[in-house]
Amino acid sequence: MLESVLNYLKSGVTPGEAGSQLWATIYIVVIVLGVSIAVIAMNWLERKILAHMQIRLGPMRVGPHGLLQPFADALKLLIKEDIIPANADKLVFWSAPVVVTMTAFTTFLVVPFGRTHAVTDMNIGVLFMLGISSLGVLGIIMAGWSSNSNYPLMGSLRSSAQMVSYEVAMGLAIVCAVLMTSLQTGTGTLSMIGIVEAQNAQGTWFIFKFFPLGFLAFVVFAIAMVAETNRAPFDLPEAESELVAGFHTEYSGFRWSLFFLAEYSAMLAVSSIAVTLWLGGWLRPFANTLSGPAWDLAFSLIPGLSFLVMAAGCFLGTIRMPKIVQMRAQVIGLGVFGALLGFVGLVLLLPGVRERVQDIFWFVAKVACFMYLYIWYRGTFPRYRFDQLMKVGWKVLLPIGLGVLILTALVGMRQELHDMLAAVVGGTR
Amino acid sequence: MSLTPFLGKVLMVDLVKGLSVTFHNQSEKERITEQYPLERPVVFARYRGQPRLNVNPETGESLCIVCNLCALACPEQLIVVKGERNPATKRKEVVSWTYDLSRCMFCGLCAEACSTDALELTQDYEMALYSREGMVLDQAALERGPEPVRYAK
Amino acid sequence: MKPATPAAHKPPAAPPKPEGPKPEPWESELVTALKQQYGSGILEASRYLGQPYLIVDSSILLEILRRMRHEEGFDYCVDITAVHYPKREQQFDIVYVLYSFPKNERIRVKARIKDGEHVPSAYPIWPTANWLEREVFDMFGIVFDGHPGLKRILLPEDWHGHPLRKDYDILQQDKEWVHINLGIESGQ
Amino acid sequence: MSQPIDTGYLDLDSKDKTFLDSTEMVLNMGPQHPSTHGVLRVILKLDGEKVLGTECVIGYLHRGVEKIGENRTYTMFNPYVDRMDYVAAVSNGLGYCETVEKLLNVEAPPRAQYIRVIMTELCRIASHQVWLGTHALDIGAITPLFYAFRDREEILRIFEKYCGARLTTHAFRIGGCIYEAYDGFEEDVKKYCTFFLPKLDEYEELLTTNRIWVTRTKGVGILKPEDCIALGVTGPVLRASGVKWDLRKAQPYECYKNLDFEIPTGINGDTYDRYLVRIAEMRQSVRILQQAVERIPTGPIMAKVPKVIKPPVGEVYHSIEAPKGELGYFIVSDGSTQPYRVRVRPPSFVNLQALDTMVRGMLVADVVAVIGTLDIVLGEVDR
Repeated sequence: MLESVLNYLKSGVTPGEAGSQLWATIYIVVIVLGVSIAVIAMNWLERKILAHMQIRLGPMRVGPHGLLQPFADALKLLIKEDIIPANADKLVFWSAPVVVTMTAFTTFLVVPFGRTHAVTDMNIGVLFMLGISSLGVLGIIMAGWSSNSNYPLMGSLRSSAQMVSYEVAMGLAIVCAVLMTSLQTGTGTLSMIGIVEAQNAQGTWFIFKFFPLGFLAFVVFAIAMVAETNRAPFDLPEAESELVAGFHTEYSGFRWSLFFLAEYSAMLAVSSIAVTLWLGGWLRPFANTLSGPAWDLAFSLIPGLSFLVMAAGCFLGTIRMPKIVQMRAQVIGLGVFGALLGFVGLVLLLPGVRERVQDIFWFVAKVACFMYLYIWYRGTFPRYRFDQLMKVGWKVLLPIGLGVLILTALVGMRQELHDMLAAVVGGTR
Repeated sequence: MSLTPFLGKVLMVDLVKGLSVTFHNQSEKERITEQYPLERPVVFARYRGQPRLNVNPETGESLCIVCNLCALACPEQLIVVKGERNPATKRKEVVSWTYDLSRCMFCGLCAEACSTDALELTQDYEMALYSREGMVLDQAALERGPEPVRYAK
Repeated sequence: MKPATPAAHKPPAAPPKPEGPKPEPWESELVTALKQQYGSGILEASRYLGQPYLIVDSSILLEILRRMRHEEGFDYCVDITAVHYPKREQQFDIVYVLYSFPKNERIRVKARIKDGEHVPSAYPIWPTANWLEREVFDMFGIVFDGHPGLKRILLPEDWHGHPLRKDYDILQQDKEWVHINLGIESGQ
Repeated sequence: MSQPIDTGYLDLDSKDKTFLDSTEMVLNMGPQHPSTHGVLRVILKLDGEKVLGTECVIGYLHRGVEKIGENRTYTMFNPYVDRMDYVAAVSNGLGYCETVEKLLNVEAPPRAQYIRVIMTELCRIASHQVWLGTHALDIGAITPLFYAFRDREEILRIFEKYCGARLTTHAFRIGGCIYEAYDGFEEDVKKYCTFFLPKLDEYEELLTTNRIWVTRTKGVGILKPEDCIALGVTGPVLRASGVKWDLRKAQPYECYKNLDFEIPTGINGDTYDRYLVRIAEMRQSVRILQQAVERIPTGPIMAKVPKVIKPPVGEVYHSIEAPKGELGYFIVSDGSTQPYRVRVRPPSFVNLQALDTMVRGMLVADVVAVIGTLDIVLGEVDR
């Protein structure tokens, strides 16, 4: 038993490659749990960061600094009355959140959190992710249609039009990245792991490749992905000031929370695509400039150290909390949380663990940056109008995407082109 | 289009400017939330809050002379003062004094009309109650001032 | 000249207070021209505290308003309202407050009408009259002819009576509601 | 001669006349809706997202202020007017007090006039701040709301220090002010001016050049100047259409004639211009405040007014420039202690009427933007 576990851990392949059903199941469970925890953490972070941008404190009462607020909310949502409007199409109404959540989670099947940390290394990984994530729109249309109400209907129609439009620009940007994998190494790949490996082999993240082409493709993708996930400033399907809550107006309680879960996991999923395609996936930063075993060691210590820093922040927080009786429970809670973080940090410093885990850490850190951007946008920007949104999608992003694609192809093939041109010129001479 | 605005548009300077504003405001010293029961707002001297009937601090007698001016001044007619003349002192004394806080809009006209210093709107602002029953204040309650429920352990 | 105020039907037993300013006749080219054209249709042209007002016969009201708008430059209809004098034969004063942007002048045009008498709508002259007239209808029950959609605006459709009439009891509707829904006489 | 403008009636029964005509949708916006600023109900007739027509249903907040006025004495009615436009209560009170003063033929003493002007200008800034925050929120920018309310808090603090209440201030009395400026009033106002200008720049950095804000507001809800006048629209909405008209200049009341300020105007009369005009107005208000604070004279703050106010028989219409437009009071006195008739000419009510003209042919999202830009307060619309 133990031997098989160790064997697998040493093998350095994904469960899919190893053909191990057991490990695939374990991975899936871990990923579902991890994504759920990430969504909960996102919920708390979004409230806190948004509140701080808006010069507020955010949740402060449930747990120290509101740490338990998402759990309190989840509990509230679970015990809320389940309402299905009388005139709704019950079956569709019931299945819509399920569809949305399923698709949002399925995309994580191919996300490579590390060289071996993916459920499977599908050779059409990128296509799979795009395909599945665009199925999510189906659930949204179902939700809007079955609610039998005006606001959800308009929200879902907006949503479908928006997602379909931005998928085009998104696809073009992705093709640029895929094209880059085929250069130099000569073999293009759609596998998520293959793309990161290609970046590793080429010694550069694709965002810096053919500057500014890689960067432009990344920008196109970064804008399209915000639109794709219906987040500000493209959050028209759920624009609360116009459509009350958009497609999930009629939903409440647990069903509503499924939409919430799906939205945030979709954000995580598209951010993962962006990280994989342009930001080198699980690769650590400065892998080519700051190389060598000493640097490797230094970077592998960062995960543990960052947890320790967070723990220190918590302890500092306990000191700065008001020293009164009512806050004692909160102070203790924060202390315990800090201790927990510290413990995790120490575990991550262990030699056996740190090598295996640093891939995941870098990947998650990059995704976290995207999450911060999402929140930051939401805190800053007004919302586009529907026609303007379409205009940005079709008249700005699509031409840029096409241009970048063509230029990338030309720049990538410059050697061949040069040869060809020389041959033609030589032939005529 | 001249170069600078064009560059500004391409480099999204307008958006970056906005982003920097929200980013800078994240700092801790900008936050203005008051955590109410722990931090209490500063209420200034002229604040018009819970009404109070003042008593003479030395003798404990009510300062009210039952002139009924407050009741006449009140736009909502929520003050009812009844008094009768004490034959011994030849002064009018309060028999019943009620103030219906549930209808009060704290305009301060009663306190302005008061010919002594008896009626006053104080700086107490914690007047919320769970039912309307306790909102009609009598003389004793008005002289006592508010007793907000505190949820401390 | 009659004073334009309800004092006409008040008992003259008012205390001998220092008399307030009296309306004084308003002389201007506008008034002369109007008087020439409409003669007795202009019942009164006065100033009170420096504010000029015209009282016109309700039959020529629309004509006067149109003239004010198109010829005299009173292009902005500030307000339309009414005042109820139940003791008078012509129970309602309907008041148009007009302002002229070019002249920076404000005048009031008033007409006296009987209860139940219809008034021509000023909506074709000033679109702003739409809601203002609806409010007057809502509050006083004065019907405006030619209004595009004369219905209640502030009160619900099923409201009884017109609350700004002097004979409207503020408790009337409340009592009725309480009587029907709670089965008691009065909620007060 | 301008064409009569259709101010909005929907024939709701006539939809689905034929089978192919069934593309219209009736959307009921409000009275419970996040961006109708209270309890406004707008019935929209839509073709897809395009607005074919609107009808406003108002009156959900009707409290019968005018009827109350007939049953209260002049002094007693004063606190009630604060509750109409509750984000600019000081302006309401000023308009009412001035009208009764006019009826009594008295004038507030100079010191009172300056205090009143300072308070009203602070109130104008506060009102515009509420407008800015909610308008930005309607268009999707959630953060300016908090910045605006943070800075408004400082004004409310001055209000509370001056008259003891933050929102429904009841700051003035007929004949002047009852509260003498507290110690440090001038310093507080000066401090506020220096504090506020950088904050105003901050709002502008967030919005003025932001491309999303600009595309969302430019060309949206255009009102031509002649339409504005025909519809009786006043205040910043009128000025954004290019009509340079402000009652503070046109018919100066209080001490505005001694103060130097400009009337900002727009060109296109769209939502963006209205935004710019209101921002510029805040700057002008700061300018007025800075001058007024320097010039406050000493002296009494209350004119000689009898204790029981009994204006002579007569009627008077007087209006002031409230933050939202021309706020007029028409008071008829029968010589008793109670007004015979009080009529309020609410700017929000009249401005709201322009909604239909402004949103026809626009999209649903623009309806929200236009309601925001009209800066209505339902307490004043419904009274």
